[in-house]
Amino acid sequence: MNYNFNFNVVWRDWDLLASGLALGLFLAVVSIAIGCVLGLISAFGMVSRHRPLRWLALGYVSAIRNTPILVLILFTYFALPQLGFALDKIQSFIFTLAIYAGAYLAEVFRGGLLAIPKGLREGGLSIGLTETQIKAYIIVPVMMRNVLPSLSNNFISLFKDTSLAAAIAVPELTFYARKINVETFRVIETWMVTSLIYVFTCYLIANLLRRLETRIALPR
Amino acid sequence: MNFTQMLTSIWNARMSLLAGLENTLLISLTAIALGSILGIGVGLVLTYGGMISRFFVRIYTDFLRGTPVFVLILAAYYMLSVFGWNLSAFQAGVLALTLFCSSHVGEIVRGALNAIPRGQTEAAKSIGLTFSQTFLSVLLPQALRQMLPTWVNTATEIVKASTLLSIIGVTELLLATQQIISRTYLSLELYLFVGVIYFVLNFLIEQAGRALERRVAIP
Amino acid sequence: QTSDKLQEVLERGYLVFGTGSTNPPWHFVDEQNELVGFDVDMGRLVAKALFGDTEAIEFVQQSGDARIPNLATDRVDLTCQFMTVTAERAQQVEFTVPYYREGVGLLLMANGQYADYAALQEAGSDITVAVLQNVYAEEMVHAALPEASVDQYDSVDLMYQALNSNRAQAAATDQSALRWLMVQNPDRYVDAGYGWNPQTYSCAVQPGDQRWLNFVNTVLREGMTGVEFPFYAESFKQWFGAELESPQIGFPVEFK
Amino acid sequence: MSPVLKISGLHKSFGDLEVLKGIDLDMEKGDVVSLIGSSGSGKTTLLRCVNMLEDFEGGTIEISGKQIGYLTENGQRRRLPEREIARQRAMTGMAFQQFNLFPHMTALKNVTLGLIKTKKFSRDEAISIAETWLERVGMRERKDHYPGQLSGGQQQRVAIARAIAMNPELMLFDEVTSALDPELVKEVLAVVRDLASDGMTMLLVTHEMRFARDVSTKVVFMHHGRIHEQGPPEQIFGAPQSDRLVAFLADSD
Amino acid sequence: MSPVLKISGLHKSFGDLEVLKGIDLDMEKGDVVSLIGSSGSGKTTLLRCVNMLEDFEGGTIEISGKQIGYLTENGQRRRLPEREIARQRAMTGMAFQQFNLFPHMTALKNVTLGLIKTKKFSRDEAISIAETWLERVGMRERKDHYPGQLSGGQQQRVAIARAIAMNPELMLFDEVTSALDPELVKEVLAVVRDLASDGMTMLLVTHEMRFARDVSTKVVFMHHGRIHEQGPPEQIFGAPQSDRLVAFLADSD
Ligand SMILES: Nc1ncnc2c1ncn2[C@@H]1O[C@H](COP(=O)(O)OP(=O)(O)OP(=O)(O)O)[C@@H](O)[C@H]1O
Ligand SMILES: Nc1ncnc2c1ncn2[C@@H]1O[C@H](COP(=O)(O)OP(=O)(O)OP(=O)(O)O)[C@@H](O)[C@H]1O
Ligand SMILES: [Mg+2]
Ligand SMILES: [Mg+2]
Repeated sequence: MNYNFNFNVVWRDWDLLASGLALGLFLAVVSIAIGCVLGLISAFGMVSRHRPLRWLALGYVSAIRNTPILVLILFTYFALPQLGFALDKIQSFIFTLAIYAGAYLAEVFRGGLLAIPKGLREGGLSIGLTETQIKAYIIVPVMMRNVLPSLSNNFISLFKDTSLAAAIAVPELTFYARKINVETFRVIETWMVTSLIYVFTCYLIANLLRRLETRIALPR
Repeated sequence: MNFTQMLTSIWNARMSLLAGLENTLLISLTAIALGSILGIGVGLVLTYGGMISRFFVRIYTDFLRGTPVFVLILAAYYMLSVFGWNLSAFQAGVLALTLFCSSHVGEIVRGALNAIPRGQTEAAKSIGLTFSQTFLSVLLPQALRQMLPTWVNTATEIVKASTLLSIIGVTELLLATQQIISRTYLSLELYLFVGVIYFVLNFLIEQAGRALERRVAIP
Repeated sequence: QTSDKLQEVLERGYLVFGTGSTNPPWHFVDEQNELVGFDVDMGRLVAKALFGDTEAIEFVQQSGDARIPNLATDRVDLTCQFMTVTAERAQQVEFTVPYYREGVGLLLMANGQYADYAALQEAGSDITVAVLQNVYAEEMVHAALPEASVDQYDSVDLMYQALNSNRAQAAATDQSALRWLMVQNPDRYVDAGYGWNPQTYSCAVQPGDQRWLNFVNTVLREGMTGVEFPFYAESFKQWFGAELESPQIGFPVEFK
Repeated sequence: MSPVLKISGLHKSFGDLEVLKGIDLDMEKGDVVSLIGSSGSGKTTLLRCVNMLEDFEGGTIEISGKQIGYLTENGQRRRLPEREIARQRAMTGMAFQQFNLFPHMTALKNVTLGLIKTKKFSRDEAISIAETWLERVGMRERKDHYPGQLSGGQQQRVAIARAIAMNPELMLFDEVTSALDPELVKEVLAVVRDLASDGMTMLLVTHEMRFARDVSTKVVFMHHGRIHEQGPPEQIFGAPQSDRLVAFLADSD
Repeated sequence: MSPVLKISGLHKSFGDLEVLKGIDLDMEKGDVVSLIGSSGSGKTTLLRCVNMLEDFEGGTIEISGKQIGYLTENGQRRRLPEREIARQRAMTGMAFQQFNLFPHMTALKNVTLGLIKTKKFSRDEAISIAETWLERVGMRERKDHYPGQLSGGQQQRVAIARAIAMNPELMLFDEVTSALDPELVKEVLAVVRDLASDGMTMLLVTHEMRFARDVSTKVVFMHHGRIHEQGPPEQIFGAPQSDRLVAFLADSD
């Protein structure tokens, strides 16, 4: 191959990449946080005794999970304003990613809920806790511990999905990587650096979750 | 939105759309199948491997999971040719998605295997089964039941990731659609159209997963 | 080893040519499912020069990101994909002689809030301009509209979509594309009537093979000024809607 | 004074299967009633109805004179709101065969949770009550252990402390020893015996006949969803009346 | 003829904790040996070593004259390859406290799996052997049930059939009844008793003293990783020698 590597042109714009990464992380953290809440609600919905609730939750998960996120992003940003629901590009992206995250996490949480012994709920009932209290103090904390390992896959995927924000001109990491690409034509170097940044960040996320996992693991 | 125009343009481009769909199906299904098989191996090493092999396989999964998929695709296409392994765009894309899929399935398998009580392995040992027999007859079928829901998550992700092969010039469904868009400028309409097709694809996978889940449910 | 691309291509019997497939009028797929456009015609011109056959060509449809790596790893012989020539880029690839000079224009909705360039200038920071992610895209827009916000998109259709859904009030785009768009959608868009920011489009080859570069240069130059002028001129008319005057006979126009 | 527990004509079905076919049972303060009977006779279901872990279709259950779970107004019977039932459940304490401790909380927190959330004690009060009861069941030094770090017998003792700390009018025990190794059984039975001698009102399902004989003021033999025979332990074990009970006792040894 | 089981100087540690401190034990064909002893004394570990579910550091175990798990050549001891050990494991059958049936297979398939994979029987032969043994433990009619559809006692009987169908030289039972309700215990003990009267060589850990007394040819009392006392059941239960055993027996009742 007739190619001389030159990483200087990429490092020259490190401040752009850093600000892109920061924005990407911000988008991911906010959307995942909202997505967790949505996912929890829908997971409880999916295992609920009430048929309409169950259908509603199942419908949401199935509709969102099966649609390419790019389509969702474009739809929210370009089509929803025509229906009178206009958000700026960052809000719009967070809105989309949160809804998307909610659908994926709902499935994960549902699995966790199914694995919880029935006895725990009854233990809570027998000391006079209400259903809500049981969910808040017992079911959710125990379930969270069970699903933490499978959450890392999802969190990482969702963080990487922030790269799609570039499609609606949100200047995150991928956006700047493309920008550097078109300016310098150093495509190979740029993507090598960018993917290293992604890998490193994802590794941190995975590691953080594994640490959390051991920290809150139930002692045996 | 302009639906008549959209329908006409879709009809006009039906052949290239069909070819795109065929590519998408071929890419996704191959990558999911090969990736799952490889992923089972990865999960095995992560669960039962020795210190050293586990260390390397952990790096493998964390690296693949962490890299944006389109970078993997670029790498499979270009980096390998540096080492004199000239894959076609299609082959390189499938390779990248297969590896990506294997890293996700590996984690899923690890989780599922960890959840199987140790007594199962011991009982299998005590009737004289070798490790591979134990794995195939006893552990895998049980792991499968727990894996299915998250595995479906991964499978749908692979279908969606197949769109990224357009970067190296594979005309899959999304690129075929974008080609129509660039000609007709019906972007919203056509993105919606292609969204529906992907939805149907993933929905079928989801339903297949659910059906399998019911079939293998332990009474 | 000394590579000799020209010999290699001749022995192979066809040209491997890299370009995109989603940017009319440069390169796109038409109703007959054929790859067409001005870039594509430049490829055919080279094929014709090599083999006397405009069909002796294999297209590699590539995204913008793949332009450089495909050249570097020898997956294409030649790339013509509306590449803006800059000195920085010239460190990566070897550019041929230019085959088009582009300028930027502003596209507005015909029934939109702002009628022309003056109205846009008036609006100051109230407007957002959509632009294709490009070299100095931001500076470029600000050269014309200093206070406007700039949203950069990575594909042309999303840029127009932003305009359609009023996410942006104007789209700054190549005048070639702009003209093409207005021909395709009469009455929908208008030109704000201001052009600036000249840039040159060239094809590119892998660095280091002077003979091959010379060959392509010769073909392109003779397309614009010599025996292949009718081919070039016809293509130009088809995609940009303008008749070219024949090159002046006598003193070579390019050295004027 | 009204009896601590008064069950009248209790009927309960699962789908088509009638599991409780009219149960009447009264317990005064300090009574210790043992429920015995073969598997499937409805003992667990009866306990669960008393703690409103199951809805039931007919009859009433009163605890200290207060009807629980349902309200009968002009002949209309309707289920109380969930919040109200939650409050009523705190009048009875229940210990389960599978302990059902909360795995993510220490022994101490398992006990204080209900005190704080249901009984609205302050954290400090709750801790001091919990420590008293953990002391009583001999688990004070292990209060900061998680259930996973405790043996079965120790877990069951914490579970009992958790129930009793709520100061219930009535304690329900459902085969609290049958998930335990024989050696651990003794620890738990000692605690129950201790509570009995304290005058705690208790209704317990057990398979340990010798224990039932030692500790109860009354033994109730259930069969096919009915109370088949009941009486003081000397009578039930010493002079069983019906053939069924005789057969059951012969089997159970 | 060499003894069915010959354990000599068996040593086993978990990290720093020495759990077996030199065990010697011989069993002839038809012997039924009961291991008793308090929790943590090493009974389970001993059984697991015999079945090579645990590696051990010192001593040898021979089954029918063949050393298992390790090979000693010119004073060098090395572990046999896993494949070889897998074959040796089939010489012993083991029934576990937690049954460990394969939940995704019917009772019949649980039993045939080892016959087909390890013993290389044809499917038909395996099924006929499995049905014979399921018949013996009274589970023939339930052969198409999955473990989740069986009661604990029924599951344990299938587990025993699964082990015995492999035609082992020696059966190992580790507290096979202690996860069961008292009523289910009887079913399982009946099966074990039945096997004993058939002349099956068996080594069993049990907490049921009465049962140990009835069924064993020899009782071994373990304490702190050593065999503390052993002898025929009449001697161990009727005339225990050491204070420890006396105390243990008093406790266990
Ligand atoms: N949730 C349920 N759904 C349907 N049937 C049930 C349910 N719970 C219990 N039953 C049935 O009700 C009957 C009584 O069960 P219950 O658990 O009260 O018996 P028990 O006397 O406690 O028996 P054991 O001694 O085995 O615990 C049984 O036939 C049982 O199968
Ligand atoms: N995997 C292990 N790692 C570390 N220590 C262990 C392990 N398994 C057992 N032990 C320890 O070895 C000792 C003997 O355990 P073992 O299970 O053999 O006892 P046991 O006699 O079977 O007791 P029980 O009657 O309670 O089953 C105990 O102190 C136990 O804590
Ligand atoms: Mg019961
Ligand atoms: Mg043991």
